[in-house]
Amino acid sequence: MSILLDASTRVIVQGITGREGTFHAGQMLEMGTKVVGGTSPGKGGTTHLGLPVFNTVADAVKATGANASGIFVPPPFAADAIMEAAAGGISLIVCITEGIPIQEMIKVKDFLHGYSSARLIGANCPGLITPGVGKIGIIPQRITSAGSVGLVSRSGTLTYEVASALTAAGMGQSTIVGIGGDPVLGLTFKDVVELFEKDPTTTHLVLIGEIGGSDEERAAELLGAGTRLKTVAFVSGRTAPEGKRMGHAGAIVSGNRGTAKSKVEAFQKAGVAVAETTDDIVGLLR
Amino acid sequence: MSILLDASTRVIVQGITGREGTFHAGQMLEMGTKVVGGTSPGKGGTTHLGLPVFNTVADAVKATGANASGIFVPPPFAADAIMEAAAGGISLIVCITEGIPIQEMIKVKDFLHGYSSARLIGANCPGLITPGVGKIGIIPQRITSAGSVGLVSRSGTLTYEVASALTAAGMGQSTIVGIGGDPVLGLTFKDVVELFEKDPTTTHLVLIGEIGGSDEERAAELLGAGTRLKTVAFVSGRTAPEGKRMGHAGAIVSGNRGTAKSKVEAFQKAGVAVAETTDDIVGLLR
Amino acid sequence: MKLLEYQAKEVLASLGIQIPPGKVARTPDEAAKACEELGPVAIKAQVPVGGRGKAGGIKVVKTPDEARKAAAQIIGMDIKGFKVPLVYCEAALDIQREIYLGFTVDRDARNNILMLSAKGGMDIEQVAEEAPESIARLHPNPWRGPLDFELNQLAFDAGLGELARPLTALIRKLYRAIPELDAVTAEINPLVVTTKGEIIAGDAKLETDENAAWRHRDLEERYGSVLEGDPYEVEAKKRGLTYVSLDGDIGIIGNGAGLCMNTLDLVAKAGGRAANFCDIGGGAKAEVVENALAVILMNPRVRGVLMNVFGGITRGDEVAKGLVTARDNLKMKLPLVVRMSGTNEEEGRAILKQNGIEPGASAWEAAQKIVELTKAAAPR
Amino acid sequence: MKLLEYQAKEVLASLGIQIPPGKVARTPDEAAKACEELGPVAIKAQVPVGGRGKAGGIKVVKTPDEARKAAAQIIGMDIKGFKVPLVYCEAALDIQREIYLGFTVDRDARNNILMLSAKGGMDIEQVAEEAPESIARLHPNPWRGPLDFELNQLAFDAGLGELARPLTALIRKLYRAIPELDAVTAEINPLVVTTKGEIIAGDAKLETDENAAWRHRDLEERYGSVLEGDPYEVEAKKRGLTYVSLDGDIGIIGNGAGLCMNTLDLVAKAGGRAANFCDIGGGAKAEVVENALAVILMNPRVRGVLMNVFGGITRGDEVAKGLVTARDNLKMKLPLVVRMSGTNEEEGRAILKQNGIEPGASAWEAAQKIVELTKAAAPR
Repeated sequence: MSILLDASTRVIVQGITGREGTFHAGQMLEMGTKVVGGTSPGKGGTTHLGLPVFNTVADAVKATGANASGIFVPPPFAADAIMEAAAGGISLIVCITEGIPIQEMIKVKDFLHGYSSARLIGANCPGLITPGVGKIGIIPQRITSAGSVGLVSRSGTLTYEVASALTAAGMGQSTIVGIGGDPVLGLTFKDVVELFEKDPTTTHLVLIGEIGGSDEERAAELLGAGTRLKTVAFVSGRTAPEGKRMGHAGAIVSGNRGTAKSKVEAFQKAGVAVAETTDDIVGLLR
Repeated sequence: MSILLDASTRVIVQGITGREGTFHAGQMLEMGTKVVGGTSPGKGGTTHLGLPVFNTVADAVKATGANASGIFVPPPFAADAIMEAAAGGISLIVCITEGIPIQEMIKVKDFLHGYSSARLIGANCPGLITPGVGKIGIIPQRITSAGSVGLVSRSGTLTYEVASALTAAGMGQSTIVGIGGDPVLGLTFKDVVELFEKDPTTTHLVLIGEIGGSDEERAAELLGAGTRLKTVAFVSGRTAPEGKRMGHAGAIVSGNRGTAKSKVEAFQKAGVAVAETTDDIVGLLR
Repeated sequence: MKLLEYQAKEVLASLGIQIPPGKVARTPDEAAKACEELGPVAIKAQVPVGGRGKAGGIKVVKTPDEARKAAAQIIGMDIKGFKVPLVYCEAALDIQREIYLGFTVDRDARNNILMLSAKGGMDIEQVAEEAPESIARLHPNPWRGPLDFELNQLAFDAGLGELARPLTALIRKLYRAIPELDAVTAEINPLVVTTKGEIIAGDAKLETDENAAWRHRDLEERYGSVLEGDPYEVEAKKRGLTYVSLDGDIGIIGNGAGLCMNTLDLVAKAGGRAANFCDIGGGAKAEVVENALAVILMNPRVRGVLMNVFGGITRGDEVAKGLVTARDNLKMKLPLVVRMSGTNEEEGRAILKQNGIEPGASAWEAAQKIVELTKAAAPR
Repeated sequence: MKLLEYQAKEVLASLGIQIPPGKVARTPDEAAKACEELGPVAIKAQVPVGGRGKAGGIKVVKTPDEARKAAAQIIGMDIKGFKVPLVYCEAALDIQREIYLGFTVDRDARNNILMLSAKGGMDIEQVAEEAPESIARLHPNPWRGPLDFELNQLAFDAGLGELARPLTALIRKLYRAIPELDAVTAEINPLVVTTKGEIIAGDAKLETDENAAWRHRDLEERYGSVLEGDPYEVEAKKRGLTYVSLDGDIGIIGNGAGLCMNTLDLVAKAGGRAANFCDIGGGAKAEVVENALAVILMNPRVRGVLMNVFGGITRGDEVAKGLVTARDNLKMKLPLVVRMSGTNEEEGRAILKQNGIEPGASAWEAAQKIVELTKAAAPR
């Protein structure tokens, strides 16, 4: 078992004919992911990587029964691609694209309220992988192995680093989810932790946070209320310089939340082990 | 019993300090309607007609427990007033104001989707009255009497005319609802007919339609599927000149629907008696 | 407000949509001059109504002389009740294909509807009837406006996928007519794809919302006075009345649109023909009644007047007194039948009778009476 | 992009918001001239950071001579790492009251938040801490923007109900900075109500979204080059790197923001101080590595470089070869420690060792090693 992505997941790639889309769709196929098609307006009816290409997501869903999508389109078109996926009936939307304007993502989040069955991961994230089953996004299959550790992270390469270490230590993963580092994003730590909690395969949980926002604090609250998962958290950016602030608006809104200190304390208060370095994670998880 | 407005209805008047608001709030009070306050930004804390005035609907609802509102503000502010009422927790919103731009009403209708418990009547309508209980709007109490005929109409003065005739004939009314004549409005004939259908007091139904749109046709379909109400319909505008049309867009959208002929035929097909003149309604209803 | 073609095109151009070169001509000489400048042109009657082509209001000319002749024929022509005030002289396009593009208010959906079809041109209504699936439709969320993916889908649905990008950009521009002008209908038919691949508005129709006119005074000032229109409607508008001219001989006054419409129906049922629709609204004040009577009496075809007033809040005796004064001020001699009900209706009727005005007991009786009286009356 | 005060005010003025009369001065003489024209003015340092008043960056002057002197002191001053490039000379306002108005992105709500308080002025953060209820807040729907009734409620909630109408109009203007400029933060503090009752922006802060910079090239062209800023950051930007200068002596290169941030943490834990944050992103191509190294070596404080690369898809041997070439091209002599993992990591490490570059087995070991090496190395 796993969360979000399992054997029933049928994936399309939005922007499949682009450079990124082509490469990563290939990687997804190589791993055995059920990629069933892709979209590229104007190229409907053609074939790419042996897969049918459609003009719109709605067409692709109708023809292939896809229920998930990986988005690899350039930033100016990515917000629209997410909305198209939701409106087209996709229930798992993974947006890899980096650099989507914040105001567009805010609109996307509101738009998604109208599609309660649609879940967005990202944007600006490495996507997710269920080792042995499939992946949507760019997490290298090679560094993963099937098992019972759930891994959720805001950072891309740090995810790889920890996944590698887990795999090297013989601790396979149920699902790895990179939720992305943007200020306004889809699933949060809390959302993903709730999913892992319900997944019988997952027995352990690694949560890799970073400074900014208060998603880590909210996940800590949830874990503090009781969990069956043996959990280790890590927070990066403890020594990162504070952004040079101009106005007061940010401070009024966030107060003292968002610092590494606040996050580490929140996990400690919730009884969650906090690793000082990523090297310590495996040891604490055993 | 009645529909929409009963003894538990607590009404505020938006725009209570204006000329129209003052006059009609007075009429509503005179009839015994439970008017509990009004709004007028900047006049919060004062008293008008012996009622407390608030700056915002939210304040008024909090202080008075109001659940209904009559809107008497000028056209440029009326769409906003409807949205304020819905967001403020009002469940029955009656907008009397005439002349709200169509594009604003389209936005209002979409806004109201977010407030599923809010019902809008109007705009550009005479409102509603439950004889013996109360009214929101401008229907003269004098021409009504309590009874078991439900009356729903798109026209103002035609409503009065028919109500008068019913009253003169000794046929009292459960509730009279003027839904308004604008192209984009709140409750439709179908919505109101459904409410009358469920109201045990109501045994008869008079429906006064006019040319344009296809709300009459939809109500006819509903009635055709079976009703316990003895129903008479009337359609005005049979000889009204067709608007001098410029483009084809309107014709493409509406096709042959919307004409008096289409509406009369729809009622006849549904087995509903159709009055040729308003004078015939009482006779057919007996 | 219904804009004329050239006005609608000026607006489209201001929204960034490409239009053909063209010039307005108020005289045959101006038309000749436009042809000199632009080369072969179509001379197009400017009236706010469809079907002007079939009515002879469009002529294609090659030389200034031909242009002068065509304009002389068209200017002043009557097309469906509109006197042509001027012509628009427009350069011809090299047409590769014609598309239909438009939006309007879809009453049933309580929303705007955008429509796009590869089968543009004159016969779009026929297309709508015979092959409705060839017209792609979209109801954009009113707050969001049409989204890119929705417009992309619309273009592919219409079989115009290869033009999806330029059409999306163009539709976004056209759609700005909603926030910027409170447009309720806008139509480009045909939307021409030229042999060079440009996309140009071949014709344009634009109607804005009267309820929002206060937001767009500039539009009214710029375009409102071009059309002469019906003189009674113009006068009624000045006096703030809701008035539509019809072609019968019985003047109609009612308070409330539904009541007024019903009065028309009753007159027709009684065998008469209404000369107008005139809704004086709720209150029925003496001054408003006098204004309505004054406009109706301007029309020499009118042989009698029927007034149908339901007094909800207004008292019947007051309405009656006002009406008598109005009639006397206007020195009105024509038959006048008044059907009045509501508060103090008996007192009102008594006042009318004393002053020689026929009261009707019911609207239907009043309608029959005015028809009878006007048939009896000699033409003025 | 963080705009300077005078830039933000120009933008506000273009949105229709009233600002005090003011002039930019790049020299003391220009400041004197501005004072001649405007009368008594405040001479304000233009830096994209708060707290300039306390740092001596604002002086109120009455005469051109005083203005010249004040400008001479302020221009070129260093405020929190920013060299003041110019001053803004602004006429004084007759202040009746000071309001706080601003919006920013509320990460937790995944939405914008508008804030209004009757307690404007310098100490708004203190107000936020001690009396948070005195700051009224609104999360407008992003598609609809703030609605009139919401702004009315906001004004009354802030205790500014008597100014609800003008504030609503003003906030609507300010809010246009979102659709028109992709603003992520805009703040007017104080928003001054003058003794005459005018509402004027006393100070202004505006930050736009870097991710949307492609939509607003004009802004970058107009305002981007005014500030000199950190020379390494400027150079890094030219080379397309994500680079932030810090005040330590160990150069840091990492691929991915999280990994890079973590590397900083490890260096600090090992007792060292990073000279920068430099994220070279996913691929770790030879050319990008060379660019990063080049920028880091520009800084004379740097005594060694730690590179932390996780090769997800890129192969370790390729990264190693590219790195060796980069070092040789740049003739780099300083200690270099590389922690590399992922595909072909052994082969990569072997190549590094052959070329005299220290490989670290883990990031933590690598951090300890570079701290040790830089402590040992003599200052350049």
